[in-house]
Amino acid sequence: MTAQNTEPVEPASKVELAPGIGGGGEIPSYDVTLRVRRYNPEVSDEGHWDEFKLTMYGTDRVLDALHKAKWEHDGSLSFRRSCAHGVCGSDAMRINGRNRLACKTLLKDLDTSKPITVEAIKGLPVEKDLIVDMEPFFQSYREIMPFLISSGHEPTRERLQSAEDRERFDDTTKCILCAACTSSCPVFWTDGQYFGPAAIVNAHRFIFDSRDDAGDMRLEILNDKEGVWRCRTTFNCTEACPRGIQVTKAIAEVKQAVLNRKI
Amino acid sequence: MAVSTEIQAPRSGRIAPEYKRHGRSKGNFEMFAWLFMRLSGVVLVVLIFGHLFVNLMVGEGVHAIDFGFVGGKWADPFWQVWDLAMLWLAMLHGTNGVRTIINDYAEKDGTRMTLKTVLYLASAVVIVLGTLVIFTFDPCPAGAAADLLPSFCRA
Amino acid sequence: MSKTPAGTLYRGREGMWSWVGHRVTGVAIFFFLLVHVLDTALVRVSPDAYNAVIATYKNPFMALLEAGLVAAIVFHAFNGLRVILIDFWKKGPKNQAKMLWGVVGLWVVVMVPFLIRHLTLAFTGGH
Amino acid sequence: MQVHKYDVVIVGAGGAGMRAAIESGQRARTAVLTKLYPTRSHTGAAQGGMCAALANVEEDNWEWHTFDTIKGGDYLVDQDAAEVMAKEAIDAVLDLEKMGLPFNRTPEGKIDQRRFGGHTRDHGKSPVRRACYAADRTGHMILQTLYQNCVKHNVEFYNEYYVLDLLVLEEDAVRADGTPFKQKRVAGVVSYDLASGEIHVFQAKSVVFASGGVGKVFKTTSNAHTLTGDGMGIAFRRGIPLEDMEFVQFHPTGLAGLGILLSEAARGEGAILRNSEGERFMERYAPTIKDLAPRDIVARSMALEVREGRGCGPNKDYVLLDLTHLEPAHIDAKLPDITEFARTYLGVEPYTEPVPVFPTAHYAMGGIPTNIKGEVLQDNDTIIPGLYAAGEVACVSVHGSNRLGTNSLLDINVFGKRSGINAAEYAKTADWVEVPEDADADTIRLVETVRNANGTERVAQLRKELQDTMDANVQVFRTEQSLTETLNVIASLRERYKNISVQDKGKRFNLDLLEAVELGFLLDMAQVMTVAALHRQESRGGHFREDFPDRDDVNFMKHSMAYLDETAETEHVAGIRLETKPVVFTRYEPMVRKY
Ligand SMILES: Cc1cc2nc3c(=O)[nH]c(=O)nc-3n(C[C@H](O)[C@H](O)[C@H](O)COP(=O)(O)OP(=O)(O)OC[C@H]3O[C@@H](n4cnc5c(N)ncnc54)[C@H](O)[C@@H]3O)c2cc1C
Ligand code: HEM
Ligand code: SF4
Ligand code: F3S
Ligand code: FES
Repeated sequence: MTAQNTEPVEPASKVELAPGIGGGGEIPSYDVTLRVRRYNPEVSDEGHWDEFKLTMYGTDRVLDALHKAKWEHDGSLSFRRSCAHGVCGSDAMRINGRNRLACKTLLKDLDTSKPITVEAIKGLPVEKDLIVDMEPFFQSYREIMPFLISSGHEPTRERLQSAEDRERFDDTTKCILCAACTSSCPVFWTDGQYFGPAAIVNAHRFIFDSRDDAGDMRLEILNDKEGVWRCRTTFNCTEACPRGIQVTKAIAEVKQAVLNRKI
Repeated sequence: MAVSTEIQAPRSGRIAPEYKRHGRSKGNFEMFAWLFMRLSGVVLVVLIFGHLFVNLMVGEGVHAIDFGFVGGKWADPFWQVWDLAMLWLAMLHGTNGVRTIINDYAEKDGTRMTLKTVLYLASAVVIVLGTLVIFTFDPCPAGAAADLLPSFCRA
Repeated sequence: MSKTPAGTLYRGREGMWSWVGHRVTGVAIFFFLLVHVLDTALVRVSPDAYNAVIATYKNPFMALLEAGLVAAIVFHAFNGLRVILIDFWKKGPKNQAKMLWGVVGLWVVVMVPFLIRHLTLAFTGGH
Repeated sequence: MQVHKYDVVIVGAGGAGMRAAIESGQRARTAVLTKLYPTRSHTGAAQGGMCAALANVEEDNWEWHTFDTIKGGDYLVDQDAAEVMAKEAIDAVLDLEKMGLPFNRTPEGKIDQRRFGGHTRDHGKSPVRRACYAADRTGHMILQTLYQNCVKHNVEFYNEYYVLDLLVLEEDAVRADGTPFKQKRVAGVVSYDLASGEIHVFQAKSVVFASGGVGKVFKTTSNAHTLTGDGMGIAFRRGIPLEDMEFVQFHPTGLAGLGILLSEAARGEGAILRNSEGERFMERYAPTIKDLAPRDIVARSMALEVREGRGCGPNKDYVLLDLTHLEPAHIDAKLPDITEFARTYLGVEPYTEPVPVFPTAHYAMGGIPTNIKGEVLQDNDTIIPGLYAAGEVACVSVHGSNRLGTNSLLDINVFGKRSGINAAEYAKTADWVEVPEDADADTIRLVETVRNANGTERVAQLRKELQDTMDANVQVFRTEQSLTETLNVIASLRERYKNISVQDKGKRFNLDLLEAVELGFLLDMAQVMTVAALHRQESRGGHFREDFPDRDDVNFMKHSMAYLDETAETEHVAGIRLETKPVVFTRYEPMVRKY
């Protein structure tokens, strides 16, 4: 960098703003058709598609469209959501055929000339509309003992860990347990017994944590016939992960860790 | 503790697909199977490409294949070992691959068992038969028309 | 208990479709192999029997089938190597999509000369 | 009526609830009832850090931390509580580390610390590195780590169980000085199972409220859709007072219209705020430090620009955060997250376009009053045996009138732990309080009334109108007129609320119904907030009255306590009684708050 770049230049007190930013201009609005896969066993055992024609604005997200449909058209439309900015993991769903978070998917990034299809994630039992039973998912998560286990007596202060050791498992600490990955996995769809990428990601987070002493136990668990070996490297999980976690890579690392331990 | 009520733990019984993972699978079978797929895969690339090349590309290609061609090849222990290795590796690799697929898609335990039994039987038969053929093969069977046989039979 | 309403096809990308391809070709090759070992076993019965069966293979239709089979094997083989690289090479997972295009490229490179030779031989007839 | 029996029932599985559950779960039979799956709680959204005077990177001690907290809260802080929190902060962080939280590390491998607004060495001499952090995901890591440890200790969760009522009985009792009074006793809670629509009663010796904040009374908020003040509302409806409800923290830079937080670091790196005329307006309000003035001043200045018609956008309702003069490389290196938020959510490219921002409702300083043991108070000094509260729902009060950044994640850990331990210890010796025959009657009535509501008003519409008025009138600027106007609007909304329609009549996952119930809590809380704000004729911390711009220690150096009382009337609002509670002073005398 040159010297003049290191000192931030004092910006002007007043600048010309591009038209449309400074006010006055309308936020662009557009019409979208939302096709939602509805299912309510209280009413019928059959699912069906519902279409909502909605006028949406500028940077509205799929979640906003769902809200609009629910709040202005059909209050019985059911879906989970909370944080609305991609950090809580409530609203993983299948948007135009792929798993995404509704709150992180802008309508304008989708092709709004065609209906936008929204369905529940695959492989977990649908309870109502876009709501699935998450229990099998969390069951797999709990199975891999997702907590720090350390032998030896507790130090009085914190355990030491080098910055590199901390970096080693950084990627997999980002998981928000949204299930976008597991429910995008063709192997998980088959019989639902596969542990699934999310459980492996969370095991990875501890297996590669230098403070943890139970890596072997977790590797043993994932050496199960429903464990890592069922992964067929289809990468749907990696592509679905809203946190950008390199899921398949984490799984590969766990596979190698099991191999190294056994051989 | 005085708990008088009969209510299930949260969400229990509502779990579906039913959670059937109790009881760890024994040993490292899946791991070795996985490893075998990769190792055999690498070797098979060489074996199969060699096989295809010699059979389909060299000389007259596919048209050259007849009893004489095969006989000629298997008179050489090199090709015997080659084809034997290819047979075993490909069959084991393929059988394990199909086993995986059956595990994936056959959901009922019964179906799974049946399909796998059929698979293992078929594979066993083919492997045994193939092995026998390669080892007990006589390139110059008595009584066969000489022009069908590999050239060295006439010698 | 509750049944999952049928939905649309999952729109997977390179990784998923290559896996579908790998699986389909794998099964196809397996069944071919079963037949192939059996027909080859005829050499043990008699040269005539073997040649008779092999002769029925020597027509344009079978040549096309053979070409398909080779195409399947070549894809399966190259993609298998890709999968192995994903498993064992540090940068494999990151480059999986690129490697798939590599597989497809190699597949074309191998298949074009093979098809030219195989199909000309098949249709112009040897012997 | 289905009755479950637990020693301890915890309402809410955010940071505070799970920290309590970890302690309580190891000591007594504990159930955690939560309307969200635990990992969906909004604690996970916190970014910055959690402070403790670990002195890992530079000299620091808990006494300085106490001072900063008290000064930051504009002296409305109960100093005994602040002392407890600052002292126990160190263990709170170390506990989390031992539970597995992946903190960022110093080169020596210790927990790294960084600076944060208002945290200083030696009583304001210079900024100090006190915030422990895990990248910009500290809240996420805390939430995950606590959940992991709940899994480890086999804590029983009842996920998607909405607590809608608290079972409190009143007994005649006499005070030490001989005066008779009604002692409240807690018997349990009543909850609604989202999946089945069934009502479940949980009998418990101890109940811990940890149900988080109430940000959704505002339109622009960094809070989740689900933060609707249920816990506060339930307590209030059962005659428990709410303390200091007028104090809400507004963070200056939330993404306009969305409220998603953009950290202060942006302005630290040189970003500036502009109005519709392209003017760097902070030059007028704070000529020397300009855009880096304290949060409340910046927030107020922004609101003023918009109020005076210099807002941007079609509705002229936001200002712009301009980063375009910064090098893209510099932005990438220092502000990757913020820029990602701007791109994802507003479709704005911060390299070339200014980002629309507006103050966003961030944190409720007030809540259910507790003492430093986490015990809930039914008046200024009578505890309700067995009832505890912790986290944003509670008011201990460590934040006074303005919370310092990173003190909330600390609060939930320190007081979550304390209330968990105390609740379990209490349950060991206490007797069950009999659950009344008709314990679930009120809840069934509430739910069924809403389910059968066939009126003409849409819940979403009422909520929107409420949020719009709250944003317009009870935000960073408040005047007698704006607050009175809001009370009128709320009164009419409450009237219209009686005529709502709920379309989903089913039992299964009926979120339509629950949104209507939540709106009921929002309306109650908005009213309490506004009444308290109208009553407090001074400006202090997060509460700024244009008509009373100065702090008034003579008349208002005390907590406000709002009670539901049919017979009372405050500021022309029937049903609310406003009292005060003295602030606890230990060693710091109020001074002018100046940095
Ligand atoms: C964007 C953002 C950034 C922040 N950054 C920081 C920071 O850097 N540092 C800091 O110290 N603080 C920060 N805060 C503040 C801090 O994160 C919160 O105040 C704190 O996490 C609140 O925790 P809690 O446990 O009280 O509530 P929450 O985490 O909100 O949990 C509430 C729980 O209650 C449950 N619940 C609610 N209602 C009911 C009901 N009726 N029945 C049953 N369960 C119910 C919910 O399911 C949930 O589990 C930030 C806040 C926000 C919004
Ligand atoms: C030419 C060299 C070959 C290579 C490099 C190769 C490689 C591989 C690899 C690495 C796998 C594992 C894929 C995974 O785990 O996701 C695999 C699977 C499989 N292979 Fe091969 N293979 C070859 C030849 C064969 C042959 C000859 C057959 C048939 C007999 C075959 C049938 C299968 C089957 C059925 C599967 C299972 C597919 C699945 O589970 O999706 N392969 N192959
Ligand atoms: S790994 Fe990614 S996709 Fe999977 S649960 Fe975690 S955050 Fe969601
Ligand atoms: S989608 Fe499934 S197959 Fe493996 S790479 Fe991901 S877990
Ligand atoms: S609502 Fe929280 S992730 Fe989408």
